[in-house]
Amino acid sequence: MDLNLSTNAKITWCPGCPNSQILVAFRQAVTELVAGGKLKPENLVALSGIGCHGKITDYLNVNSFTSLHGRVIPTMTGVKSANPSLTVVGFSGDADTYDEGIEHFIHAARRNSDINLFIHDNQIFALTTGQATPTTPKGFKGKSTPFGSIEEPFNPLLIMLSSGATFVAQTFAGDIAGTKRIMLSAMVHKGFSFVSIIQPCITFFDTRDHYKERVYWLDDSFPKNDLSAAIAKVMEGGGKTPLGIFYQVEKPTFEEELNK
Amino acid sequence: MDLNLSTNAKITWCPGCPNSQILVAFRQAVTELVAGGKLKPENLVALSGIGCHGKITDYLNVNSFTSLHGRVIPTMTGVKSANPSLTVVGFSGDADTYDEGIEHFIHAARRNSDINLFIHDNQIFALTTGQATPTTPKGFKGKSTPFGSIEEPFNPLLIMLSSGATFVAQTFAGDIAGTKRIMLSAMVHKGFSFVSIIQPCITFFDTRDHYKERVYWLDDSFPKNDLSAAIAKVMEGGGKTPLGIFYQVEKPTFEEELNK
Amino acid sequence: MAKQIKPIMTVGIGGAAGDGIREAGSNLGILLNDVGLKTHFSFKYPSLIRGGHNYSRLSFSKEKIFYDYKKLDVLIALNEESIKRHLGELNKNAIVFAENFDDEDKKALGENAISLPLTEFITNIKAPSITRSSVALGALCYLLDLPLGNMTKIFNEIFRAKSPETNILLAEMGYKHLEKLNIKHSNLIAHELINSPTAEFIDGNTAVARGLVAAGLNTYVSYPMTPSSSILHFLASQERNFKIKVIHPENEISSINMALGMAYAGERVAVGTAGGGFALMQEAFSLAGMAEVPLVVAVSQRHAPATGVPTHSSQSDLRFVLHAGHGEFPRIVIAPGDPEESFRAGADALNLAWKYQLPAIVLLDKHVSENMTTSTINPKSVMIEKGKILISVDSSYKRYALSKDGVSPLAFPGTPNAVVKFDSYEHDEGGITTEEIPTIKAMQEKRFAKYASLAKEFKNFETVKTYGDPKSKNVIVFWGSTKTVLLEAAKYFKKTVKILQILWLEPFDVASVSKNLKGAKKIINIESNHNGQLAGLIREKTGIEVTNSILRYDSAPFDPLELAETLNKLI
Amino acid sequence: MAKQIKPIMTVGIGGAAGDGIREAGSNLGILLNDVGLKTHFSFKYPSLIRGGHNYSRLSFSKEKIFYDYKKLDVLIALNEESIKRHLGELNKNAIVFAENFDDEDKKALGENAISLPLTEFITNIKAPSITRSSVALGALCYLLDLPLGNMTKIFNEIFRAKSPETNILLAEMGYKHLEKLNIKHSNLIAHELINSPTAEFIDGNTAVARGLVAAGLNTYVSYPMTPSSSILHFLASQERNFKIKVIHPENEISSINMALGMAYAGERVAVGTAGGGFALMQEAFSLAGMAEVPLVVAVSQRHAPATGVPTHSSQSDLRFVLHAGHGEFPRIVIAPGDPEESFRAGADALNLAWKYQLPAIVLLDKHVSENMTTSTINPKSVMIEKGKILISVDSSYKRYALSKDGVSPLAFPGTPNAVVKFDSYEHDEGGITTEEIPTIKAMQEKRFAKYASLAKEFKNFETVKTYGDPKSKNVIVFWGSTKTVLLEAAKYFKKTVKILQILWLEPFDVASVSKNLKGAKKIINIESNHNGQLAGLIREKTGIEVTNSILRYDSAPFDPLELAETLNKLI
Ligand SMILES: Cc1ncc(C[n+]2csc(CCOP(=O)(O)OP(=O)(O)O)c2C)c(N)n1
Ligand SMILES: Cc1ncc(C[n+]2csc(CCOP(=O)(O)OP(=O)(O)O)c2C)c(N)n1
Ligand code: SF4
Ligand code: SF4
Ligand SMILES: [Mg+2]
Ligand SMILES: [Mg+2]
Repeated sequence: MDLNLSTNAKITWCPGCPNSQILVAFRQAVTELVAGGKLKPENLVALSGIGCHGKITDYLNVNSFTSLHGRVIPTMTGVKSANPSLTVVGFSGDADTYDEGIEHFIHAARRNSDINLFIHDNQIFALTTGQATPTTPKGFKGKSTPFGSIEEPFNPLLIMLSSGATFVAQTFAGDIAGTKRIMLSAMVHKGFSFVSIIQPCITFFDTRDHYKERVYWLDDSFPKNDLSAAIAKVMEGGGKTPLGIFYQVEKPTFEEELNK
Repeated sequence: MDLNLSTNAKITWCPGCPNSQILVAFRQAVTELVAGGKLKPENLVALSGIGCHGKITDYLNVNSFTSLHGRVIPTMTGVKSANPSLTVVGFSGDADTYDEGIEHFIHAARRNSDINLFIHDNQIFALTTGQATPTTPKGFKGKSTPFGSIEEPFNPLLIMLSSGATFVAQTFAGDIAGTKRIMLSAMVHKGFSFVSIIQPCITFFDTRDHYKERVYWLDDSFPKNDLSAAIAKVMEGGGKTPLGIFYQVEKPTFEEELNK
Repeated sequence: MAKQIKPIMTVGIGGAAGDGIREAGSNLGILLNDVGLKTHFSFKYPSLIRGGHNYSRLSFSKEKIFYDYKKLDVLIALNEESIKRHLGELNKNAIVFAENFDDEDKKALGENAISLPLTEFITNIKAPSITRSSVALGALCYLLDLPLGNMTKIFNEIFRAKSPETNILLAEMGYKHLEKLNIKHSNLIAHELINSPTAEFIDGNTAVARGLVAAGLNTYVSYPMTPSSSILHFLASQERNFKIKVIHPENEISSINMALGMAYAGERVAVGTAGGGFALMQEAFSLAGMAEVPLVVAVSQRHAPATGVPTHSSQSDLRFVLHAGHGEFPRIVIAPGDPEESFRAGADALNLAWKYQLPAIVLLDKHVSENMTTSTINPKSVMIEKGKILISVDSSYKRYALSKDGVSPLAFPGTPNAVVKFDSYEHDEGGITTEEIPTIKAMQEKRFAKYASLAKEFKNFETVKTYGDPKSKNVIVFWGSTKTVLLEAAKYFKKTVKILQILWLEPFDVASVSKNLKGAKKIINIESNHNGQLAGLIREKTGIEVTNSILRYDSAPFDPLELAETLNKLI
Repeated sequence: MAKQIKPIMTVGIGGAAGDGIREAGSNLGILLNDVGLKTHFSFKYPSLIRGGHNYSRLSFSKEKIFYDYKKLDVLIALNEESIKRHLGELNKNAIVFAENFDDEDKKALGENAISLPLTEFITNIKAPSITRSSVALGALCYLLDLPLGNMTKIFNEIFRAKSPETNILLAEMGYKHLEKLNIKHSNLIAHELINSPTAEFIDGNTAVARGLVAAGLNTYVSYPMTPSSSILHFLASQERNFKIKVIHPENEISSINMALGMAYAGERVAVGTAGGGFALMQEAFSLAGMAEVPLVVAVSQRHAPATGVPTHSSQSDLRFVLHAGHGEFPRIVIAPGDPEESFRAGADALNLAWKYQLPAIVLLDKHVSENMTTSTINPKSVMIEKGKILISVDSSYKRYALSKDGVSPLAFPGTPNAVVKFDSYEHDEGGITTEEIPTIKAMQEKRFAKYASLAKEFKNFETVKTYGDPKSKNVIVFWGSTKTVLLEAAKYFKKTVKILQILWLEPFDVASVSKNLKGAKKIINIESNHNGQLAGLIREKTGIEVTNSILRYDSAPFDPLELAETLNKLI
């Protein structure tokens, strides 16, 4: 089979933007799934929110639904519950999901909707030219906070673990192989899969060096089915940023229960 | 001073509804604060969402803003940031805050807005005659789930602890003295105070006996400033329901930072 | 009009919330249908769960009855307040059932005050307080000569799951109590049992839901909000029966966005809410327009703005739905006036949404949604219009292929070779985001071409309806639930009039409306809103100005006799 | 019209996003203002952060210039694509600055192709790529005989925080480079330095923000959305200067509900967004109507529906804002056409919102919001209208006390003795929820009484404006940003016309509009939307039908010369 995952759309991310690495990792993951007979290309649906991240649907020659800012998650659940044989992947941003539509984030996790949510977390509103999001460090000087943001960031991994997500992972856009691996695991997982992708915005908040020094992969012995261990891990201080799968368990999915 | 906290509005809760106990507890708390010189009555603002809980503003002869379904929290933050000398209390329901407007719940906690949120958690949409909410047990047969609800409930206390709330407590409407005590602590606390009030709906989901047997108060030795301990406590299984203050710490508030 | 009116009787049932007042009324309506009487039933209630004043009112007759009357022939008062409230509304010889009457009431009512030992009966058999109404219904059967056996049948039907025996027993006790007293009403309407009635006693919400199901609904998504909630409750209860899915998500924004995802994946979906919930759906409604997603939204109006009066009615959201969603895009807005039209509107909206790949609104209000009336609903009359669906394609498939009628063939994800791209940005034929001016223009025109296609369909639908004398120079114009009260009022008109109902508010059938209004000497517009929104719309679209507007914006319903009086003065 | 037009020059600056194209344009505009020239500046850009084609265009003259022209006298091309795109738009003798020209370009341009060694200059002093435009601006100063010293002053001003030296140095290098080549433009416009210019070069968003501040704004709340974001950015940057608070919450729903809480507690607040963000604010907007909360919403339109084309303009949300929010309630909608009107609209909206305790919308679009023009803004001309505020009350205070003008005295929480109750339910005078019919009616009428009061104010405001010949039987009617391009086009009209601008869309000044349209032989309506929304509104309100509508719905701006040509044919 000749799998063409590219469209004619011109890529309009800033040259060097790690979003391109996410795109590459995803294409590789899909290629691998298709080659392995685990996925028919027509059964893949890619959705996105609005932001730099959201441009990705234009660059993927697969079924797609470019949704509204903050609303990709319910749209994904809609797709999956209408046709459970589809593999539903959503790309979203930190403003998109942690600000505008965070209600859906919590509830999709709670109901264990069988969808895969990949957050391009650049700790910034990028497409609107640089304002602080819920993951931006306090004190950040952006367009809407020129004297420094006054809000503490939160920890989306912890929020997910508290909300019932059955797959919680983190990866770093710069590590294409690692990102591909996590994406694969997420897509194969039955239930709500949350992947936080650390994606430095090289234009408005360039954290490439910061993270390159700090990220590390969980080692294989990390217990994936222990909620308390996962919570402790994601709350761990010490200036390091763990990557890998923090938590993965099986529970009945929303769509299974709905279509029962 | 002659403190009249009642209006002429006729109380239209079902006879025996524990909402009345919450009303009594709150009036007692306010009376105590005013008597103790800690609050001028004109500086108190009560807000509410829409639901049975939301009728409370009509019954309180204090400044009030009956807001929209799910939107009481941002309105509260607005009031407080405009005039930080006001004491801002919001009454909301489990559908109101955990469903419709949960985005504000998370973000008010994250930004440590100096407001007091009292949730009348009856595990039901009461005013709309009985549908499952995010705290209703899976399998519940309500008007929108006559064959049993298919979603797992979540734990609002855990969500709050994960979101940055600086005061997290739970009480039981049937225990008026205990509720009053918690309300007092919450209102005196500087920062975002979350109080989950277990309030059985005697008409659509009567859990009075269930809880009467299961609730217990945390003992005085429980450490209030230990986030991990608080998380462990609210995640504790065993069929018992702890009441009391799980967590309380001081952090700069949103309104302090904003008006700096 | 002004012809001989057949006898009409009216029964009122009052009590507190929690007394089962609505159920008593609707059970009576079913019974009346069983004996071939036509009924109109309205239900008034405050926004609370226990206490307050709930009030069911049914008028019935041998001929079609469009609306219920204020003046009562029978009052069933399940609490003291109900007597006081309605004492002034009794016709001559009206009978009042209650547990107790105070001296004042007794004096006023004389022997028409009939005490029913409700509490005694239910205490005897340890039944809950809510069953008191069954005693009264039993007594009513004797009073009005209605077959008690059918009441039993109805209880068996309705309480199937929850043991009907108690209610049946209590109805018998009520019946026998009256039999012993040997009291019959003096104005009985003759009737006879019908074996299998073709008509049914139904409300607008149930009818619209059944219309959707008849047109192939797969999934209904809704967050509860009065007065739309009974669509949700009815469809949820029938999930297995109709083989549909019903979802109640975290809020309205989630509801409509889920629905868009479902339609994308091939399901026929509808969402339902009230004005305030629809306010939250505006952005996604606009997305349905841009991405050309087939979607039905049932919007039931209540007194607004904001939370308003949740259980009172209004027609104040006409302009709001006509212009809902930012930007411009074609939509359909149909406003039925009664359950039969609601059924039709539900079915047509879903079919047209799919035929034209656009959002369609069924605009209801508290009255259409909740009033019940004897209606004929025929699901078999509905054909499912699937629209331009492709089940196999090659890889050149383009979701937004330009086409003269504005409708591009639609494939669903999962179709081999197809790459189906929906986009909330302006896009090219393939569904890829564009900022190219000619493409933007072409896409805007493609979407609006649907209106031209729809205009050709006007003749296939009742975009407008007329009643009365088609040649009259006096025209009354209205939309929505005004239908019922107006057609009842029309029985009392002194002059002939033409009555024009506008069912399709968008697209607006300018030609038909103009034709019906042109040459009129007087045009009287009736609406339950403050601004006379239909009058404005008519003027915008046709240039014709109405002569008078009768506007009611206090959230109370019109009364047929009062309305007739007002109109008789104006015409 | 058709009088002698003073010479006009046009400069285009093209490059990629990230090249500082907008800033180069606005700096040039400030410089031109310093030498007493009037300028209009527009900026086109795609929705991306780096790359793509960004394009600034400025036309300037000694007399008022309303819009910029397609044909260029100077093109500054910071990349190859910019030459190719605009080569066909050059006037005779136009000069093109670029780093390199390919053979084709050279052939086409001859000696008018001027190479600037941009990369060499910036590399020499290790400056970042974005500073290349400063070299070009310096060269332009020489070419157009503009004072380099003022450019330096502007750089000092703008880059105060970020060391302006680099840009100043590069401008000098560019200037000297041209000086060496000794090239002056052949069509120079005479000008002279003004010491302290009273006019300023400003965009509509900044102007509306300053209008709000002039009228006493305390807090601005907004979630970013193009094309409204620069209000947020500007006000955030001036937070300390203006002593205001600026909040960027989690989403639009939070923004507006926060704002309602602030107004309740006594702060003068505004929120800002685009059509799609306003779609999310509908429910709370309705609450502002019900609870009578003073609130300003700045809505800047962009191509829609849905996400649309974020950086392209549109006038498609007129009806959407007129009917925003479920239910009926009074509101004010003002649509300014340029920065001066935007300033006024911001100030008036905030004052009127407080005077009448209602929501007021300033309706902008991408052009009004972002185009810059030489304007006169006088904050001192604005008086703060506080409204009926009580600072001391007794305990009988009732928040919704009935009053003839519809406006109840307002106390804030914190006032001793006052119990201030706002309610989203229908309520009584004290702000307690009601379901009583007479109270509901009285409250609806109280709220709508504000329209009667406002109608008496029409004479104090420019609800409509006219231009051209007041007696002409040819009338052109428009609203919003069409003003600028139309008034520029009017310089080329062959016949006299009357031009009618409708600034207040709600309440609609029926008498003034009718008076201005009555007796017209021809009425031509111009809008940037598909449906001709203003035409519909005029017909609804006045019964008058426009003769023609010139509608543009492809998201591109009108061009003054093309528009003049079209209109000359029609008139
Ligand atoms: C309802 C709505 N509000 C605001 C916007 C404007 N907007 C476009 S992208 C964006 C945020 C982008 O941030 P994020 O989601 O983190 O994506 P990124 O650009 O960083 O990838 C916003 C606010 C919008 N399109 N819709
Ligand atoms: C936007 C919107 N959606 C729906 C409703 C209808 N509604 C009124 S109360 C309510 C839920 C009540 O549940 P909860 O918040 O738990 O309050 P309770 O009645 O249980 O105290 C709903 C959905 C509404 N008023 N507004
Ligand atoms: S602005 Fe940031 S996130 Fe967006 S394309 Fe550029 S580097 Fe990437
Ligand atoms: S329905 Fe439930 S929550 Fe509401 S008043 Fe009755 S008992 Fe209380
Ligand atoms: Mg981001
Ligand atoms: Mg509840």
